[in-house]
Amino acid sequence: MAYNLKETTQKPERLTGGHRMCAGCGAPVVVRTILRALKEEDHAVIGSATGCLEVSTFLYPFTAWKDSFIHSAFENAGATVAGVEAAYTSLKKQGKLDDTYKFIAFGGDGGTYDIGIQSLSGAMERGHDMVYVCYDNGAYMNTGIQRSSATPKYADTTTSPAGTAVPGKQQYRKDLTRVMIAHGIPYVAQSAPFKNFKDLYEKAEKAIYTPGPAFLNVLAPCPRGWRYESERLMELCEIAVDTCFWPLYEVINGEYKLTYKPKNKRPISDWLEAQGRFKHVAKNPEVVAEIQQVIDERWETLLRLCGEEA
Amino acid sequence: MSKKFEHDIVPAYTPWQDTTPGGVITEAGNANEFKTGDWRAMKPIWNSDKCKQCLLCFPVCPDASIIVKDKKMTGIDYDHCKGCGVCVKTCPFNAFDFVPEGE
Amino acid sequence: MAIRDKLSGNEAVAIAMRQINPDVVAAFPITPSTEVPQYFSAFVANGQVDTEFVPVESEHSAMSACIGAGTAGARTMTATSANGLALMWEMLYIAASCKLPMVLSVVNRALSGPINIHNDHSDSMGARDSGWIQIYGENNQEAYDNCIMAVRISEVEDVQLPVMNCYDGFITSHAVENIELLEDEKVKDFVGKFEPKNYLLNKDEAIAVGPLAITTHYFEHKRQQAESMRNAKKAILEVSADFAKLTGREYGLFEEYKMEDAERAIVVIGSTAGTAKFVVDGLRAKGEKVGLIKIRVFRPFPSEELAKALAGVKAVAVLDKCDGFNAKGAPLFTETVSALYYGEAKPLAVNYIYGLGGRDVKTNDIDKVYADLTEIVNANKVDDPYRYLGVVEA
Amino acid sequence: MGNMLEIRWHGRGGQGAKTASLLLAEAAFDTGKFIQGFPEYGPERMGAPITAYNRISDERCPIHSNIYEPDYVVVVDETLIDVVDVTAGLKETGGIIINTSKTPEEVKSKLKGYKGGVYTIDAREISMATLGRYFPNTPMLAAVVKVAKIMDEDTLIQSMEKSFHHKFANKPHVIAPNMEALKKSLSEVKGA
Repeated sequence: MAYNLKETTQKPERLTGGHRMCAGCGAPVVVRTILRALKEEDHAVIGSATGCLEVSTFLYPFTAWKDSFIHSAFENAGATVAGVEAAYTSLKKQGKLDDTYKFIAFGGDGGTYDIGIQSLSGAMERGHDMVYVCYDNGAYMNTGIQRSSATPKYADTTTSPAGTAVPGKQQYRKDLTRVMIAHGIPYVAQSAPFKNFKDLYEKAEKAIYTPGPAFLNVLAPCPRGWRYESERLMELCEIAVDTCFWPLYEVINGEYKLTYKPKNKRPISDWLEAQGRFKHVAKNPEVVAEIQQVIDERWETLLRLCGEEA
Repeated sequence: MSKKFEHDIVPAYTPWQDTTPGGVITEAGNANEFKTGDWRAMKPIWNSDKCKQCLLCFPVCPDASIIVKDKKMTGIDYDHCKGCGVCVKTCPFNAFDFVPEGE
Repeated sequence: MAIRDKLSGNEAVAIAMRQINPDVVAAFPITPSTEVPQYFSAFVANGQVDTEFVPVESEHSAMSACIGAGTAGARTMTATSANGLALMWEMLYIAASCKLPMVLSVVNRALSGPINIHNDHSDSMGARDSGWIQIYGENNQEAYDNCIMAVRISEVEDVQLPVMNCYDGFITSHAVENIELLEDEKVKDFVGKFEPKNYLLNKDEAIAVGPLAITTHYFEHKRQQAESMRNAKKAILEVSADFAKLTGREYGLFEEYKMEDAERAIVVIGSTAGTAKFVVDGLRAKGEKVGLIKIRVFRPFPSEELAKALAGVKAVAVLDKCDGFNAKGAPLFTETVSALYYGEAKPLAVNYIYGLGGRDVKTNDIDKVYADLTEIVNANKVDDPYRYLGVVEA
Repeated sequence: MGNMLEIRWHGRGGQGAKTASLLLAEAAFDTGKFIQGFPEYGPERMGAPITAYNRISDERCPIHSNIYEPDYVVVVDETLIDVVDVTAGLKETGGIIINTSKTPEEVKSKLKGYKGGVYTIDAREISMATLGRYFPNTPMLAAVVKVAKIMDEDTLIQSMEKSFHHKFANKPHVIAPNMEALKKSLSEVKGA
């Protein structure tokens, strides 16, 4: 059925209010949409790596999750949810369980790109029927904005501070989506809260209902870490997508498909100037040109892979 | 062992004998009982007359505080709304005012 | 009745696992435990079990997947050794704090470094305060028996803790010895069905596991967990008594060997107990009043019972197959001595660190310990209680 | 442990000394004995000298140390005699069994004055003649059973026949050659 925002509002809310995420946080926005993609009659077990999302949604004795939820540690959301899925497979095979369950693991970029990548890679390689969602806010926000391998180059973080000698983080971000594509799993996509959420919802639906492992990398703005006014959440996502900092695409059984192509690609300076973390370089033409060049190269590579014209 | 509390909400400093075994919570979604409305410094006010029922405010709310009934926006859950203003900014029809809390 | 066979410890444990037929096994290879998942995966491949076998990419993920599976409502097992157990460390604590029944066979081996694949107890002794029940076996028979009993102990309602089934790497894991196996049906009946109270895949009640608990709740969670460990002692004895009814093989918290009138005693864990029993027999034949206590259950530690068992001896030597690096004495020694502090009598006590990294423990080594105890009794004092046995000195 | 027999095996990694010790344990187990069969594990790979052990007794043996004063030593690869002290601790009431084409007298000089029994068997020749390939296990097993009088020959033959049928269930054509190797070995052990 074609996506219809109004229809999706009819679905039950699977992440309740009353969680302790920051006002204006992008992560619960991502989570709510993904969970709406579940069929109402299906159960789910949700897992989360340690991080903002986990500590804010399951601060004893309150759980914001309407479905069964498990957290065990930081680096192992992949393995933990894989274990749950294995239990389901075993119990189902033995006829001890007949309901349908879906398995979704969430991790921030720290728990996914960095410390959790081994466990994620293992779970995907083994072919568990689960979805791993990275809500990428580009740093270790839970512990106070330390750099991760997802942090964009030049971002000012507490472990890559913009100093007089070193202007913030010195490395470009790891392209984890491509790393996951290299696993050859049936479904990988990159998305963001964008426009009417069609992109994210549909990708979540495909990820959840494609048998086997799936990976979603979803941009989740962090007003505190990125330093912008919290109400601009959707605007930040739009800039990220329209500058091609965060392209929206999916890979189904190895086939790349661009799911959104900006009519007018915006300059990367729009992205840099929108956030306090780039304040020290946003007006530096050399730096802006350097970043623009890399963004352009990555975008052109993606266009080629998607069979699109530049 | 383990007393059953309403909504499984084990109060602070509950005796260990009464706390839930292994820290398990069996009332899913009981965070709904935790009111984050008092985090608000700014408050969105919905103007139903300006609202075109596009419902874009619904998915953008981090706190599930846009109340939608039968595919219609009907109001804001101030028990949980933290006043982030994302709905205010996202609304294409300027149907929300954003005012300091308490005004 | 019982099935006579000859098996290595690892084969025996893998067979026990087949008979238990757990829902999920997640494991990673590490010498000398590797054979357990190897044998077991053959049972999976041949359709002899219903188990979902998860060949994870690390021991950290092995324990994580077991936690996921266990909380989901599956009966879960795994096996590891040494550095593999060390890599599980973080997750061991989490499994225990979730009060999650599970059985982990620990094939005891020295921890790096230097890297060494041979037997000692530095792996599981390091994990002694992780909140797991720890049961140690002397030989393949005990590794097999304990594996089966561990399932039941772990699942007792007021316990609900994970159990380590420990046995000595190579010495027990790879040596083939006679064994008596139970029939499959008997094991199945003995372990019964796994009926978790709260579990993720309960369609009638979604649950949440693994919260953040701040200062208002954390302490009470830990106190409750401590209570489970206290309850475990009774549960272990009850399950062991049931097992004795089934097999005739009696197990307690520890085994007393010729302790009735013993004046000198050794306290030891694992396969060395067998070698020491042989020595005790020899010395007894010469009229010497020597005895032996083999610790079976290290967590919970049987303090009162051990103090009572040692009340009649004049001197005791505690043998630790790992060092404690506290410059004072290794784990079994410090636990034994603290047990004696509240006991009715306080025999002279001495600690020997022995057998590290697979250094072979010969009957002569044990002879020497009993001879030292004679000197200690005669002198009525212990000059240096923190000693090494079998290390090469200048 | 009055009647306990202790045996030490010397071989090279990959030659099957460990397997031979386990086969011996199995054969003795079948006659109702209590057995131990264990290798001395190390990081050794193919070709390195390795050691394996057996204890065979009427009662369960509680000792879990290596064997330092064996009753018998089996040398699966005669080149080891030059590099390993194969008679170390070997009881003179017992003996040493060596896989070689030489006679006991010919190898005795290399055994550092060992005064116990010296036995030889040409496992290579027997293996090639019966199996067409070099698998020294079966001949060495037969030799040690015979020399150490672990069981009578008929019992061994019956036990191994059963064992081979089980082990080679998927390739029954190798059962007869293995049985032939076993019987040939029993008759070709030299020395006393």
